[in-house]
Amino acid sequence: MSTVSAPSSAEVQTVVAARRLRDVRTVFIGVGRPSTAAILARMVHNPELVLVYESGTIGAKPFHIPLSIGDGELAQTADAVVSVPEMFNYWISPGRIDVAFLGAAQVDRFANLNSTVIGDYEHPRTRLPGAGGAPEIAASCGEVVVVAPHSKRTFVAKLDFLTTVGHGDGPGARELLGFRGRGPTAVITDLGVLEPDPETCELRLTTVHEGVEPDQVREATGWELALAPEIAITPPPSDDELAALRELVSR
Amino acid sequence: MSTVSAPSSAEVQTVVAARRLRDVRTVFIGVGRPSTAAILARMVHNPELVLVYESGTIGAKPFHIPLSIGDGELAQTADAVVSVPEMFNYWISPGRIDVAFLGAAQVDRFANLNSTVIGDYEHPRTRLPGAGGAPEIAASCGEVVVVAPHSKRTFVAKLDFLTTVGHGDGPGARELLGFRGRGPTAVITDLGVLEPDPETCELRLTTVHEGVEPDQVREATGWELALAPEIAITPPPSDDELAALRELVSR
Amino acid sequence: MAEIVSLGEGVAELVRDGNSVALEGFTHLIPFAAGHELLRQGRSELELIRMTPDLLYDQLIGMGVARRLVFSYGGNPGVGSLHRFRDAIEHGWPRAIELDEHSHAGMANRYAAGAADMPFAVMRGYRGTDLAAHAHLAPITCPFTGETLVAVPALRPDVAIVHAQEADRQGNVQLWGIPGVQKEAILASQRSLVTVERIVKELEPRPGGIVIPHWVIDAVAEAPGGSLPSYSLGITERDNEFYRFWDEVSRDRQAFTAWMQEHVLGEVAAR
Amino acid sequence: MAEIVSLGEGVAELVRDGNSVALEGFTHLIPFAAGHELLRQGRSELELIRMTPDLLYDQLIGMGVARRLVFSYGGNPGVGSLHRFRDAIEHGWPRAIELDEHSHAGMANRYAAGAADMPFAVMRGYRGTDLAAHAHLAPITCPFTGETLVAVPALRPDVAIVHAQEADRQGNVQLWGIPGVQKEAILASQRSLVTVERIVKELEPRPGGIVIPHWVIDAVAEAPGGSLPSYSLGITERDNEFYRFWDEVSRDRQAFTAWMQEHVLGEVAAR
Repeated sequence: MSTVSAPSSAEVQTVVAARRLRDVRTVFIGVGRPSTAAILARMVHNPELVLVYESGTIGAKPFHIPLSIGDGELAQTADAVVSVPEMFNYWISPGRIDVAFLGAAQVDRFANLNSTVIGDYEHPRTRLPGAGGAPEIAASCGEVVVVAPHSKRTFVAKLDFLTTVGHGDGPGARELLGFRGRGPTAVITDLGVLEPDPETCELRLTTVHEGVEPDQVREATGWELALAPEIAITPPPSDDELAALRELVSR
Repeated sequence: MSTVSAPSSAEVQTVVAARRLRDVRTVFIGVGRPSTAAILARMVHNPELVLVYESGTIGAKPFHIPLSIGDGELAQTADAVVSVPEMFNYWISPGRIDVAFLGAAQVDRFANLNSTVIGDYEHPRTRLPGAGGAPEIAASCGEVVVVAPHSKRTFVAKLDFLTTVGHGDGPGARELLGFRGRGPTAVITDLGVLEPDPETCELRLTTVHEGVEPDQVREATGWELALAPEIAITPPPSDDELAALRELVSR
Repeated sequence: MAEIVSLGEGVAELVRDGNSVALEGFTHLIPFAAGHELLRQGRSELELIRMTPDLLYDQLIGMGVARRLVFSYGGNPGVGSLHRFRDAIEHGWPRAIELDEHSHAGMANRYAAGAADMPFAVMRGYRGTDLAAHAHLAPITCPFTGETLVAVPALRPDVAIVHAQEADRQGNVQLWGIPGVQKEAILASQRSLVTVERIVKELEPRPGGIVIPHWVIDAVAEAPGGSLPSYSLGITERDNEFYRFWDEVSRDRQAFTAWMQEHVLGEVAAR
Repeated sequence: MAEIVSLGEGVAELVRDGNSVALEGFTHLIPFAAGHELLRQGRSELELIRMTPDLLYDQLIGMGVARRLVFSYGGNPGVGSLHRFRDAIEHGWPRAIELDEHSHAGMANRYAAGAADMPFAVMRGYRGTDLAAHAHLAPITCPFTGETLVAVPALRPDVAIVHAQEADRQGNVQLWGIPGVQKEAILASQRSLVTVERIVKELEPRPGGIVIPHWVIDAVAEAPGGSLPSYSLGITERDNEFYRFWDEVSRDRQAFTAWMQEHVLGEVAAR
């Protein structure tokens, strides 16, 4: 009998992302929800999980959720701290990291990502931060998990700018580009989970969070979202997961 | 009135090499006599001299003469210790070091050096240690000072193997190869000092140590050694220099 | 031969109008005090180079001193947009700026090539992206395997400015914690200025300490708290509240300008 | 996922006949104990890779286990020749060995390219030398400036073996002092074995400390004194006398063989 209040959709999203790290050795994370999910995974599922931030901290064990990827606690608790050139050349590019968590402002049906501009590059309607480490991270890490809020603004039929290649234009695209990793294996949103169809590489809805209807997800998606033959329902956050997450956020 | 016994020719050679570092900021040194000379220079002429060893130690302040270029004392007293790739890529190749002291088994009239083989490469009469860092050091450092014992075995008309380019085949050779530094500016031997003729780049005898006749040097050289218009005589080691050197060697 | 100078002297001697200037520090050790001094001394027409523009470059861009920006990620980390950076690109306010945009891996390799005084670096990257059409790149083929890789041109700023925890009286600098690309920025640049929290008699070797010898640095200036609202590990703490506060104050052109006038040009430290 | 093993197990599991093996350590931290274990386990037909062959490779070469040597400087540092190395090259005793000879800068860049999993590295070097005709090189042109530089192929050994001061029980390794190319050797290799002076509960961060995380290492074996007559800074001292002694004992084939039989194959530590 739960004494914990019902989880928010953001909490569910974070818990689902954390579960994805159960059997993973190393995870590369940016700031925000991915970082929270990875710390939660260390607390609940996988205490040996190695957190790698692009600031150069390898094996960071933050007690608090860092605001930036370079907070002091990350360096102080890391197994090793390396320079940015070393991080990219010796650690990311050779494919040493199992899973990368990435966010994006736009995601297309092949899980390609835009974090550069909305509108035209030369005369953008909205200038976004830019690539950061994402293009090479997505090309090199074992797999990519995208974490994004579900709306038509984010899940678009056509990206305004292709910052980071997911599955390109479909089957064989990554191989043709000489990429190392498997690319995006899941897009975790506040409504459910999209995963690439093994044949077409196109994202399809495989899981909805509790209380979410598949049609609701399709309406929040800017293209005709395919559905998996069977759509699972996310097992709701356990009391342990939720308590740990809330305790973490409150630190 | 000196109470110190007369210097040996090896001691004179070391003292002359040390003097060369009077107004120098940074010196790159291999083991053996160059190392002794550089430590002596720090003791007597230039306490601020920065010693750089290819083992990665920058600003080492050894109290003892190290046997190897990687003795513990070098790391313990250095301002910074870097990896070997960093040493070559960030420090040597960009030409950050003023003077490099190099030795060699063979030296030719253009101060090109052989430290690879005597005889044929595939079937050598004597296999020498090989290049080590010398080719890139000689190409990149501000200038090169060669320290070698004077004999026909060492000063040869033709190298058996060109390990390290000094002045190549004469004027313009270094520029053509795109080299950064000025190349060899002196060859300090136990008999005297050879310096390249500014016009032809060919080594000529510019200085003899006290008690040495120019003809004696020519006889110990495997080619028709040119003489400078005026040949200086090495000012003998001062009591201070000699005392410091002997004290250093006895540590 | 690092000279120990005041911050004002260091900036006056080393940075000229029109220079390309890299103020580096990856989240950690961002040289805010030196950047503010650039503003107070009225430097203009700068090419600003930095992997992660952050608040400092938002301020410099908003004050109109940048003609060009070389970068790979222009956000307020963990908070959101850099509003002055956006306003300059979206609306040309207070002026339009030219962009030279890369990925982090590209920028890091460009600095590393500069530090090695090589004309370019080779990497795997950019492939398949729209960024490849905007960044200055060239394909390059491995002579042994035939694989096609990407060449990026070296960065060679006129001036590097970085912040570190401490220097000794000779100007040897030690920093620890996240090292970013500071060493590369100094080695890649024609001239360099390092601001430090403190000048000490002798550097005490630290775990994670990186020492940059005095003879590759032009000037060292003491600037306690000089990386705030970023931080200097072990000495100051990151002012996360200021990063959130900046999101508000920087949204509005007038509020921004007033804040800069009062807190930076009025020579009061940013805080 | 480093497994904590005995030295015998580590060598047995990771090194196979015919492998390319890099036992690295630049003067400091040379893995003598592991090299001797290779001999005791009778490994043969190895490609031995090492910037500075030193006494350990003199011993391995003299015992005939090397079919090929990849190197840049084969001397007894500060003492003179490596007599077994010379005898193998000059007289083919006990067998002829193939050479892949480079400069230090070349070898360092080859390891760095291997660690980055790039097929080659670009450098300035070898130009005008006879070495250029023997080393495996290729010209490469900068696509931006037109300058011709040199490409060297990446080193990708089957196995790297290095020595370090300490590891924790998970197999995270820390070394300090001269770092050489140890990190690069591990990252460039398919498999890796690290011998350490001691296994500790927790690594205490040290000035100059380099930590190599357990998940890029295959096996860690405790081998106290395992770098002697080289040294492990802060724990053992370089046995300079042994380096001089080796100059004598290694001059003569029989004296060498007898010494190896007694001190290495007889399983007594090398001093």
